[in-house]
Amino acid sequence: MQSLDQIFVTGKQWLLAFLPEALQPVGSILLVIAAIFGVFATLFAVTTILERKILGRIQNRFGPNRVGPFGFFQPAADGIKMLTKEDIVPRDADKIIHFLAPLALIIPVALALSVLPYGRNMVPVEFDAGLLFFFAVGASTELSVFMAGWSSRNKYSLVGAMRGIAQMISYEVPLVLSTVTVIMIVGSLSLVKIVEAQSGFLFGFLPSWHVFTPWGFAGFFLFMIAATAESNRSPFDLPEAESEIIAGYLTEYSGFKYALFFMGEYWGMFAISGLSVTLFLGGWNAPFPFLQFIPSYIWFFTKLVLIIFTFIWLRGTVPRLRLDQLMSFAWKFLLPLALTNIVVAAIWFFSRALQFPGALGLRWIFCAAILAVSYVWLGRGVAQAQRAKRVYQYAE
Amino acid sequence: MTPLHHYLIFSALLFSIGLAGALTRRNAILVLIGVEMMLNAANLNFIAFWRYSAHPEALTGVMFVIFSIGIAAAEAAVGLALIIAIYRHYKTTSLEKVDSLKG
Amino acid sequence: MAIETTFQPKATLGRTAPGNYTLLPKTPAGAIGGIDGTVLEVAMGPHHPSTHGVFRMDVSLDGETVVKLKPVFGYLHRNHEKIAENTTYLGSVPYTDRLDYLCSMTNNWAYALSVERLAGLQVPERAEYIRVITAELTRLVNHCSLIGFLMQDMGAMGTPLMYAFREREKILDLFESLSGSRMMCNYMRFGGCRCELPSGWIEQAKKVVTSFPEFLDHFEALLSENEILLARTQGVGVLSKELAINASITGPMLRASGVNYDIRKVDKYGIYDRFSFRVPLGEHGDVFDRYMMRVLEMRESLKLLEQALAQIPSGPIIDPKAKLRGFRQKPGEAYARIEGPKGELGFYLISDGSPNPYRYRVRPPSLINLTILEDMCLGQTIADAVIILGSVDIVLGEVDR
Amino acid sequence: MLGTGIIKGMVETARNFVGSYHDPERLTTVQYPEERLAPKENGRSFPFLVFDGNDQQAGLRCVACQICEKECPPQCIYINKSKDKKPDYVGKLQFYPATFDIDISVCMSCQICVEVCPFEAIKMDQVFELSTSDRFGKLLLHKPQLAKPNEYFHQLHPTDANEVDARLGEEKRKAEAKAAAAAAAAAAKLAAPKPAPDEPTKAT
Amino acid sequence: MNVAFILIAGLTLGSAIAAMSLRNLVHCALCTVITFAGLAAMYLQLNAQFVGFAQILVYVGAVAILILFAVLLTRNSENQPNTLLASPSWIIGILVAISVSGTIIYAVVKSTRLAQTLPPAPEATVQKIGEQLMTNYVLPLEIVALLLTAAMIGAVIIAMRDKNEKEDSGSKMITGNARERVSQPSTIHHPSSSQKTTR
Repeated sequence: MQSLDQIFVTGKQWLLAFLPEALQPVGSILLVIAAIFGVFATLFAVTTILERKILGRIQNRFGPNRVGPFGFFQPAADGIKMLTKEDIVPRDADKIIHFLAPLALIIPVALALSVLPYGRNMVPVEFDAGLLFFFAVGASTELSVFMAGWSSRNKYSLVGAMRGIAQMISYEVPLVLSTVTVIMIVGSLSLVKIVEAQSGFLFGFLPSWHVFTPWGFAGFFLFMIAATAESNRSPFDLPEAESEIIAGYLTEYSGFKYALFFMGEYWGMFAISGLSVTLFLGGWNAPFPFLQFIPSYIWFFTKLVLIIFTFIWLRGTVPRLRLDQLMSFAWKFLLPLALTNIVVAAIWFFSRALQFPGALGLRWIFCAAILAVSYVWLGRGVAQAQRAKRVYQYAE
Repeated sequence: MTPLHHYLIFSALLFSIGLAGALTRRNAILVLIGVEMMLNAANLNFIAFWRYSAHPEALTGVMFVIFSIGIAAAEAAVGLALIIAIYRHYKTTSLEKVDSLKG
Repeated sequence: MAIETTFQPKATLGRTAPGNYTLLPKTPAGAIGGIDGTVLEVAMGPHHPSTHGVFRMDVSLDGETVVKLKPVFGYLHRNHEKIAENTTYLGSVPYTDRLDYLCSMTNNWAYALSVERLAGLQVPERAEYIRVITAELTRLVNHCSLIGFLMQDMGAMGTPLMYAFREREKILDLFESLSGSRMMCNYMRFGGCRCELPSGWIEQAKKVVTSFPEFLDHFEALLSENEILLARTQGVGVLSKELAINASITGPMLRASGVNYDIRKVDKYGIYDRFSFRVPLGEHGDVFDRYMMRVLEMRESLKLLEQALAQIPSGPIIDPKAKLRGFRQKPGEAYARIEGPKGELGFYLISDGSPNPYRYRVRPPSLINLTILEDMCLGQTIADAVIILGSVDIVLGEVDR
Repeated sequence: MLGTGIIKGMVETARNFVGSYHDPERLTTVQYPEERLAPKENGRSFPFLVFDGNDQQAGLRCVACQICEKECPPQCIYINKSKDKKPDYVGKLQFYPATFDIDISVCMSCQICVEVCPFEAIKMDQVFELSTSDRFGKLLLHKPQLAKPNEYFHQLHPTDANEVDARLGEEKRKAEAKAAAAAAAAAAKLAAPKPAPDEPTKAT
Repeated sequence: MNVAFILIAGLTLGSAIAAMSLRNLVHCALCTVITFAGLAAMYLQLNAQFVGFAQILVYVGAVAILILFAVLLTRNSENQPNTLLASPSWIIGILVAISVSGTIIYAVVKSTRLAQTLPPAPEATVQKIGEQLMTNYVLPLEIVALLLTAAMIGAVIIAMRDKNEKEDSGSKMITGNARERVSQPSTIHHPSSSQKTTR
């Protein structure tokens, strides 16, 4: 079992042994890059087809089922179509920036993917401040949105880019603040250490993941909402709202550049989902002790796919928010709740000293109560417009 | 290994580019960019001196740069807000045209 | 509203492209306004995903706020009225299908009613019942798909639309087995209906009608309490009672503003006075009320359908005096209106004794409800303008004719 | 509480997601080229001409009265009347269409030609897979393409066809009886010295 | 001399020159981003991980976006008329810059007191930085926090649009339209015995 768990690590070392000593670091980096691109390009392809199938089933349709068995070669067909499409650049566009924008998205996102621990001893680049690195490169994806929107010289693109930047900047605040709790409890910015802190089992069978603590659950909830907004997924897909602004900043993109953008957005979603798995869902840890024989990376990707499924499910259900509602939701609801959560995490952290029997339950109830009360109270503030249930009259 | 004075020369060049820009360009935003660039050049000096110092565990250079980055962010925010306010009033961001104290 | 008749090409740089067209000057960097407090002028349409066909909204935006909105229609103009004036009375019936292509049955009925008024034909009782049944089924079809489209405009990824269409298909199946066509029914004739109900049709219709409330419950569970939908629709696109009356808005839109005006109750055309049904009234006149009006009206229509399907008598389905071939009328005029799913649908006919009407005029609810669009959209955001347009419930075939 | 409505909605979509795997009521899609819906008896696509017997030229019911050409709202029917006459199903001499074309790229499937036809000669087909690369030639159907046997009509619209056949059979029977009576009268006339005038034929 | 250093330095200086000399302001701002990112790479080279990431987070993620917003918000400043290179201000500016850089470089090259050896990589972990921030530098930290808050509020107040100005333009636009259509409402009277139902 140990060998299966470490098969990729040993495999990499075995491959590197063929190289001369001097080239081994370079070879290692290249291998990692190839692995990340290979794995996530495949996951991207699988996710596109799964998304369409799941959305289809939610809408009582079959979804694509014509190319290959159950339509599973549809991504290949789409890829070929994208590659062979004409690459149209508007005449008035700023051609260089128009060309660079998809790259400016895909590079930071690939960088962000490279710091996540995918399994035991399986982290491509281990940084002491991995979380900070993740947010630093994540913040620079906004530039690509701006570049795409501005360089297209299209009004819809510009409006979409402005929406996108405003949304991403606003939601970065609750995103970062909700992770502060994890940093406080674990005491490290290193993603590997954060995962290790979640290994082990409470009472011998309950996973000690962060999501099973009050602050962790609230943090996960906040993080996922902010992550939905950061990755431009419904109901926060305003920058690409097709019923309002065609395709937002992607309006003037076609062919391969569009495919790159598309892939970049999905990779961003994977990256941020992977981060939430790492921070709150125990990373590559198995949920139960008797399931530990399954290799760690399988657990990571299972959790990742579950989160992606939730994204798709949500997308199939809800309509889109409006820009001002989106903003007030971020600033009036998520931000105060995230700050409350930090206080709760501090209470949790310092009440560790309590050691009498039942202390855990008491801490749990106290912290959960604070969060629940503030959730209800803040939620009422956000949704005060529709408090009054409407009553309709009938005329005979 | 890169010797220390290479970093210093590099930062001097960056500083002078920022200075030249701040002195020659008329647009307020570009002047601000030039100032930011000079600030960054100075930050690089701090880091380089910290790295090559005999007692790097004191973290003085790093601390200074962290505060400097924080203050630069504040400076940029206020500076750009001022530029926007001036633009609303004068309908220009050219520093040469913004020359009267009285609105 | 001044109509721009002459198109003046912008000054060109004198360059010509390889083809035979002249290039407009390049957009200078930053020529697109809209961010620095200047007004951004966007032409939404005629090919825009959410204009329900070929319709254009010339919108001026201050940031995201609409400060000016000019609806431009006519892209789908097909000369319907002029064609009808050159076609026989019978030949116009299939053209009325194509006015509001979601509700061909009600269009047929309104036209048939005006010809009957012109010719003084008596509709047999069974035909009246069939008309009520098909018209109310049409109302279900229309309201169902309208809510679906509205949610689509709101960005709900087509899920409500697909559910609505799943139910709509059942009703369209009924229409197909009755009239031979799913959407272009061409079923009603002046003096009655074209053909007898196929065997088992009533039972099938009863099955659809009894299963519909369950669908509506699930549909409402999906939508009516959704916080995002409430936030998006409540207080958006408010149309005051006075403005609605003065702009002669009709249909669910008028009732959403709280005016009790339903032609089924006012005119009691056909046999609507025999059924007990209620007219839901809104209060705020916003998009949410318009959405709820449709849901509540569907429930009332279902009650009506139950009664009609239970009471339908046997008998002839067309007035024996009605003549299809070579139908001519003595000179005269007639106007008949019905409560279509979208509002008051009327046909005005003048006969000069020839086989063709001398004058033929449609009073399309879509067009008249659309005229108030700007007043509802001003001060709202662009995203609201889209759903306000969606809540008006237009079909461009009827707007442009 | 904030979020309950969304959770309710998500439960609803989850029900549909699961239901679409086992509930045929939910997954109503018909996968067209492999699966087909049974055609409805009243279904209509484009008109065709009915002929009796085996010879589509001789058995064609159409007598080129051109009523459908006049009544057709989009005016997609083009008829040229023949110079000569041929006997119809009751044996009466009638004109026949020398050419009968329908431009189905213009036709809007409204069925008005069927309603106005006094001879039950034009009926609605149910074929719909008519796509072609030739926009003008292939979509202009001529008489040989339009003429379909009465059995085909029976296949498509059995109720209507039986009714029509009964009526036509009745007419034919009457006409034959009349002809027999006339023949008997003629025979009687031949036998008797006084000649009887021929009764003029009336079109129904 | 390190290849990576030359590459990063060249890219950074090149983009800095471009940022200061290009005509389109958006291009300038985007080149500034490259400069900032290059500096972050320099910090990483110097084992200052935290500072490097903070540089990207603050400069690329925030300041650059702010600059871009400012460029777009001040629209007609986007395109500058081409100023001649020979104009006096250009010459003076470049002369000053050259003399400043010349002086510094001369001093650097001539200096003998500069460390010539690279000491072993220091441990600048986040934990240590945090400890320092909470102990030795706690007062500066508080002051920076205060400064940032003040700057944020100040920036918002400065950039807020004049209320009167906005209301004027807004009302003008709206009254220009068909609001006046609401005149005397004609009344429709129908029997409306109403009945309440909870929905």
